[in-house]
Amino acid sequence: MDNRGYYAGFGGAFLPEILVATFDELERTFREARNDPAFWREYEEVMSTYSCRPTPLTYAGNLTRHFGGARIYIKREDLNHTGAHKANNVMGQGLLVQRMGKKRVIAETGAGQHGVATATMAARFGFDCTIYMGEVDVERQRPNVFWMERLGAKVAPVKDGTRILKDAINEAFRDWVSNMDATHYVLGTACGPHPFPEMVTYFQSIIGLEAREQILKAEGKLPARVYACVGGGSNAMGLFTGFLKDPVELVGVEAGGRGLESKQHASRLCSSDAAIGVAQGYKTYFLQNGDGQMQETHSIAAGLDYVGVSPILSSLKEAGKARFEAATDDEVVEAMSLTIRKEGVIPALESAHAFVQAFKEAPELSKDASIIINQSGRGDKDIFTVADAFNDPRWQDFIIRKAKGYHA
Amino acid sequence: MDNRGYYAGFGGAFLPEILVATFDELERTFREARNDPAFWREYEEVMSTYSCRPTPLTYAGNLTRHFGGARIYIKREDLNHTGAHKANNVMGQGLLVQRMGKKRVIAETGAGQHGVATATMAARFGFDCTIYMGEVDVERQRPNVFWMERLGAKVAPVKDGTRILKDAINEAFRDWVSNMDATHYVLGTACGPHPFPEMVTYFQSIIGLEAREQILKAEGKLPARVYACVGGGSNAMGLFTGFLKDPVELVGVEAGGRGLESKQHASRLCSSDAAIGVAQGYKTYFLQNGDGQMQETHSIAAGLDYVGVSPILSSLKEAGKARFEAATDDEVVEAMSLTIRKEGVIPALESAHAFVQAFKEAPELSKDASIIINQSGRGDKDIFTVADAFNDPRWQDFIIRKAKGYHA
Amino acid sequence: MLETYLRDRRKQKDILLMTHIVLGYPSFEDSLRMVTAMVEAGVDLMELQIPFSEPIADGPVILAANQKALENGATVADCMTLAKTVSERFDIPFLFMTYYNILYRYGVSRFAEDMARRGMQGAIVPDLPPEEAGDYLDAMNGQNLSPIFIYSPTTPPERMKYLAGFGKGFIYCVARKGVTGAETRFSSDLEDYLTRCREATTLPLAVGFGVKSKTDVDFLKGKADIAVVGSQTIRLMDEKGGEAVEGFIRGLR
Amino acid sequence: MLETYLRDRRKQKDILLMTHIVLGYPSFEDSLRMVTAMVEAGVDLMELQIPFSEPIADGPVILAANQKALENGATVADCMTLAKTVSERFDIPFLFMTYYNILYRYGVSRFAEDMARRGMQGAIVPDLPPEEAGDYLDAMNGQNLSPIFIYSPTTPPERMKYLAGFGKGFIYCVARKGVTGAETRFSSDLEDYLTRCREATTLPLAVGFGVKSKTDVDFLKGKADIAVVGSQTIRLMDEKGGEAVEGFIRGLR
Ligand SMILES: Cc1ncc(COP(=O)(O)O)c(C=O)c1O
Ligand SMILES: Cc1ncc(COP(=O)(O)O)c(C=O)c1O
Repeated sequence: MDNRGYYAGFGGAFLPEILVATFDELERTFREARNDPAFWREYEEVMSTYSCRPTPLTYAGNLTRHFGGARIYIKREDLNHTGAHKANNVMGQGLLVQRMGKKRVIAETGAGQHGVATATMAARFGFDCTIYMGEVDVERQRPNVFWMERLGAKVAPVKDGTRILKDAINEAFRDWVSNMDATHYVLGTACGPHPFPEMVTYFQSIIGLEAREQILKAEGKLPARVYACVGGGSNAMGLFTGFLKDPVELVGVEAGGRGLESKQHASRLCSSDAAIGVAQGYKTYFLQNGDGQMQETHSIAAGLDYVGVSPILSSLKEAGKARFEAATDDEVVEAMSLTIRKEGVIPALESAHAFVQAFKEAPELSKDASIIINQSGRGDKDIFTVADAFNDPRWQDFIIRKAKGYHA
Repeated sequence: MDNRGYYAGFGGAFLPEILVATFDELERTFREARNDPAFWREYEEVMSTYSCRPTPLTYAGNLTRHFGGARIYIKREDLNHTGAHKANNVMGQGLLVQRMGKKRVIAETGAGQHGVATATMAARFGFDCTIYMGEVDVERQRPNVFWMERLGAKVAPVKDGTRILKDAINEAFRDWVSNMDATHYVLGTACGPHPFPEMVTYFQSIIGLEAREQILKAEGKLPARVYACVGGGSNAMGLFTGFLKDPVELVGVEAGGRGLESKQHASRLCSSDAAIGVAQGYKTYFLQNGDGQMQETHSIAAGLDYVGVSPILSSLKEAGKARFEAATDDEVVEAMSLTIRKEGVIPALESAHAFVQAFKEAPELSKDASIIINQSGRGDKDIFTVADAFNDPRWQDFIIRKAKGYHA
Repeated sequence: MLETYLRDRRKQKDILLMTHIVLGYPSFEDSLRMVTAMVEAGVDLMELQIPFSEPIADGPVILAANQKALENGATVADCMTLAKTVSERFDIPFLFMTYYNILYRYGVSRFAEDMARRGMQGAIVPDLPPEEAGDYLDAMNGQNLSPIFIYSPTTPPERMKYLAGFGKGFIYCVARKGVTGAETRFSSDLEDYLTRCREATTLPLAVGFGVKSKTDVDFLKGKADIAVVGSQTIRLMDEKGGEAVEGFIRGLR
Repeated sequence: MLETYLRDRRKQKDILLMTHIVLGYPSFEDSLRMVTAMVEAGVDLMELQIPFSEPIADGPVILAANQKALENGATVADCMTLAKTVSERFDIPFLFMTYYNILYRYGVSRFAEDMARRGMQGAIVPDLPPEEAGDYLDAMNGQNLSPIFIYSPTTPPERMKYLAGFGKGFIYCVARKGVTGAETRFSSDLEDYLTRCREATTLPLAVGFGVKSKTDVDFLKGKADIAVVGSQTIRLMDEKGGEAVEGFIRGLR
C-alpha cells in the first residue's frame, strides 16, 4: 500500500501484519473501481433501483418560519432502503466484495443500523453474513437483531470489554484475521485503517453530490452552512464532500450526552476529554485516559456512542475547514420533537443532533441564506429508545401488557 | 353531485343528508383539481420532494432464480415516506384540503399506517388532526399511536362495535357530520362514498403509471401479470390503473386468514361468505350475515382486516378484468420470510399477501415473461406482529425484560 | 295515509310527539313494554329502529343500544314480528327506522311488502338519499308506505324542495349538525333553519336530534309539527328504568 | 544485545522458550510470582504485556486478562515498575508487548527511554507495521532496544525481507491466521511457512500462537529458535492456579 491514507497526520493503517495483504487487495480493488467510470454508474444504478436515490432534499417551510432566519432544507437519507445513509456504504462495499470474489461479509454494529444494512446487502448479494454486536446492544436493540436474523445473518453477541460498539469492532477484526481469504469486513463508518475512511467517504459522497445539485436547483445558490451529526463521521463526510471546495461552512455535531462537563458524552472533536491516539487501526482523536486506555462513552443515540472519529474529520477540524459542536441528549429530544411536529419527518436520534445545532444558528442567519441538515436516518427504528426518552407512560403500559401476554 | 361514482352497479354515495353538501364541495374540488394540469404536477412535486417518488422498481434476481419462471420485479412503495403507499393518498388529499381552505383533518386507521400517514400530512400542512382508531387496535398498535401523538395528532380510541377498523370509520363519519365546515375526512382507501374510490385511485395511480414506464424501460415489454394485496383496495387500484388498458393480468390478493373455510378471514371477492350490500356509504361486497349485519373479519395483517372492498375492484371482478385470490396467514409468513432472506427487502404483512400468489404462479410462467409485485409497505413497522408470527422467544424475553425495567 | 293522520291530529294539539326506540334493546319484551308505556303516555307516532351493526348517523346512546340488541340476538325477522304486534295492538302509526343495508339484504320490495303487511306506515333510512333510492321509492309507493326524507341545516333550499318531491308523511328535520343524542341549542339559528324548511315543503315538519325537555318542545311549538324524542328516552331507561319513561313523556307537553 | 543472547543460548539448547504474561493480571503480585515461577522453570525470555483496552490481535483468554488487569487498576506506570523489578531480579531478557496507543500516549521516545532505564530489551507492538513506525524505530534504535516485527502466513516473501530490515533480536512468526489462543495445526503447511520465514531473514525465529504442549515444542525443534507459549499458561493459571504453571513449563522441553 503506497498511499497510507494520511490526512494531515491523521489516519494511517495500523494493521496487524496478518491483515496487510488483505488491505493491499482491498486498496487495489477500491483504487481500480474508483478509476473505472463504469463503477460509479453501476453504484448509482444499484442505489436508484434497490434504494431510492437520489433521496429528496425537502424544504422545511414550517421550521423556517418558526425560526425566522435561513431557509432550512433537510437531506432525506432517512428514505434510503433500511432507513439510513448506512445503505450507501454497504451497497458500495458489496460491489467491491463481488469484484474481489469473496463470499462472506462481517460487520460490527452498535445501534443495529449498520448491521441491518449489511445483512440486507448480504441477502441481496447472496453472501454469508456475521454481525458482531456488543452484548449490551443486543439486549437494547432487539428489533434490529430480529431483522438481521430474518435476513439470514448470524448475530454474534460480543461479551468482552464494554460490550458495545468499539468491542464489536475489535471482535470483527478478530474474525477477519482468521478468515480474510473469503471474508470482507464491511466497516460501517469513515474510520478504521486506510482505505476505509476514504472508501466509506467515497460511497457516502453521493449524499453531498446530490444535495449540492438539489440546493442549486432549489435556491439558485449555495447554502450558507450544512449540518451533519458525527458518530464515526460517515454521513458528515458524505455531505461535506459535496461542499469541500465551496464557500460553505461545514458543521459537524457530536453527542454531548449529559453535557461536555459530565464525562458522559461522546465528543471527540469538541471536548478536552479527547486526545490524539491510535486504536482500531488508525490515528485520530479518541476519548481516552492519560494511559491511552479508551474511555466509556455515552449518548442517547447509540449510533454516536463511539470513542473514535473519522481521521478525515480530525484533519478538517485542525485545518479549520469544518466546525464541530456538541448537542446534549435533552436538546436532541427537544429538536426531534419539534421537527416531527412541524414537518412530519422523524429524524433518527443521531440525526437530531444536527438539527439541534442548525436550530441554534438558523435565526441568526439572513432570510436569503439557506442551510442543509442531513437527516441521516429515520427515528421510527428507535421506538424503544425514543419512547423511553419521552418517558411515555402508555408505551410502558403497552410493553407491560405485551410481556404479560408472554406469560411473564 | 351528478356523477355518483357507479362502477357497474358498485359504488354510489349513500350519504346522510347532512353530508350531501360536503360531498358536493369535495367532488367539485376534486373535479377541478383533476382538470387542472398544474395540479398533478404539484402533486408529483410534493411526492418527489417530500416522499421519494418515483419509487424504484427492483428486479428480484434471487427470487427469480429461486422460482425459475417469470422475471420478478418488486414495486417499492415501502420506500415512501412513512413506509407505505398510504403517503400517496394522504398527500394528495392534503392538497385538496388546502384548496378547500379547511384547517382540520380526521381519519380512521386500523393498523395505524394510514393514521401515521395522515398525522404526518397534517403536521406538514399545518392542519389539526384527529385519528380514530378502534380501541383494540390502539392496544395492538401502540408504536403507531406513539408516533401519531408525537406528530401532534389526537388519537381517539373507538370503544364501540368490534372496536376495530370499520368502527373507526363509523366514528370518523360521526365526527365529520358534526364538523364538516372546517374538517375534511381523509379516507384511507379506495372505498367509501363517491368520490373517495375514484379520488383515492387517482392519487394511487401514480404507482401504476410509474411501474408501467419502469417495466417497459427494464424489460422492453409489458409484464404478464401484476400482483397487489387487497384491503380496501387502494394499492391494488393504484397499480392496476397503470395497466387497465393493457393485455396484462391483474391479480388482487385478499386475506385468507386461517383459511376460506374457517370464517376467520377477510376475503370479500373470493369467498362465498361475502355478499353485495351497502354500508359506510357505498355498495360493494361485504362480509355480512343474512340480515345484513357486518361480520367479524380476521387477518394477520391489520391493514387487510376490513369488511368491505373497493367498489371499483368489485366491478373489475364482475367484468372479469381482474382475478382475485386469497393467501392464508401461514403462507404470508412463509413468503415474507423467503423474500427477506432472498432479496433483503421486508414487505409489510399486507404486501406479503401479493408475494404469496406471485410465488405460486411465477414458476408456471415463461422465463421471458415478467411480473410485478406491489410491495405496498415495509414490514419493519410490524415488528410486534411479525415477531409474534415468527414466535421468536428472544423477542419475548426482550419484552419481558423491558417490562421489568418499567417496574411491572 | 300518514300525512292525513298527522294533519288531523295536529288540529287537536299544538305539537305532536314522536318517540324512538331500538328494537330488541335490551330485549323484545322490553321493546314491547316501552311501546306500551309510550303509547299510554300519549305519543302520536313512533320510530322503531331495526338495529344495524354500522349505525353511522347515530350517536353513542343509540349506537350502544344497536350493538346490545344485536349481541342479544335481535334479527330483522324478530323486528317484523314485533312490528306486527304493536301495530295491531296500538292505534298510532309506527315507522321503521334503519339503515339501507337491512332493506337491501332483505330485498327492498319484499321489505316494503312485509312492512305493509305488518301494518307499518313508513320508514326513515338516513343513509339513503333519493338519488340512490329508486328501488326503495318504487317499493314504498307501491305499498302506500311513506318514505320519510331528512332535512339538515346544511341542506340548501333547492335541495330541500328536491327532497320534498320524494318525501311522504312528513319531513324529518335534524336540528343540528352531528349525530343523535348530543346537545342542541334551541336558538334563533334553529328558528331560521325551520323557517327555511317550512318554505321548502308543505309536508308536516318533525324536528329531532337533542329534544329532551318540555322547554325544548315548547320552543318548537308553532315552528314545527312534531317533536322527536330519541336518545333521551333510552338514556332515561338505562339510568332509571323503563318506568321513568312514561312520566318523562307525559311531562314533555 | 538480544540477538547475541539468543544465539548463545541456542547453542546450548535445541529450542528456546519464551512465555507471555499480562501485567497486573490478576494483580501485580501475581505477575511477579508468575515471572519468578517461569524463570525458575527455565524459560529463556519473556513477553510482558502492558494491558490495553482494545487488544485487537488477542484472542479471548488474553483479551479477558487485559480487561481484568485494567479493571483492577493496572497502569502503565505500574508496568514500568514491575519491569524494573524483574529485570533487576532475573537474568533473562524481558520484552514489552503492547499496542501502539500505549506508547503513543506515553510519548514514544520517553517510552523507549523508560524501557531502557528499567532494563527491558525490546518490544512487540502487533498493530505497528514498519510503515507507521518511524518514530518508534528511531526511539528504539536510539536506546539500543530491539523492535520485534511479526511474520504471518499471509506475508509474501518480499515483505518478509522488508520486515527483516527493521526487526532486531528475532522475528515473531505467528503460526497461523487468527488471534492468540486458538488451536494451531502443527502440520507440513506450518513447516513450509517456517521454511519461507527462514529464507527471508537471518534473525532467530520465534513461533507463537497455539503452542501448548511438548509435542508442539518438539515439532518446532530444528524449524525455529524459540517456541512462544502465551494463552496456555494464562488458561492454566485460571484453571489450576499459578503453581501448575511451573510444572507445565518444565514439561515442555
Ligand atoms: C441514523 C444514523 N445517523 C448517524 C450515525 C452515525 O454514523 P456516522 O457518523 O458514520 O454517520 C448512525 C450510526 O449508526 C446512524 O444510524
Ligand atoms: C402496507 C399496507 N398495504 C396494504 C394495505 C391495505 O390497504 P389497501 O388495500 O387500501 O391498499 C395497508 C393498509 O393499512 C397497508 O398498510
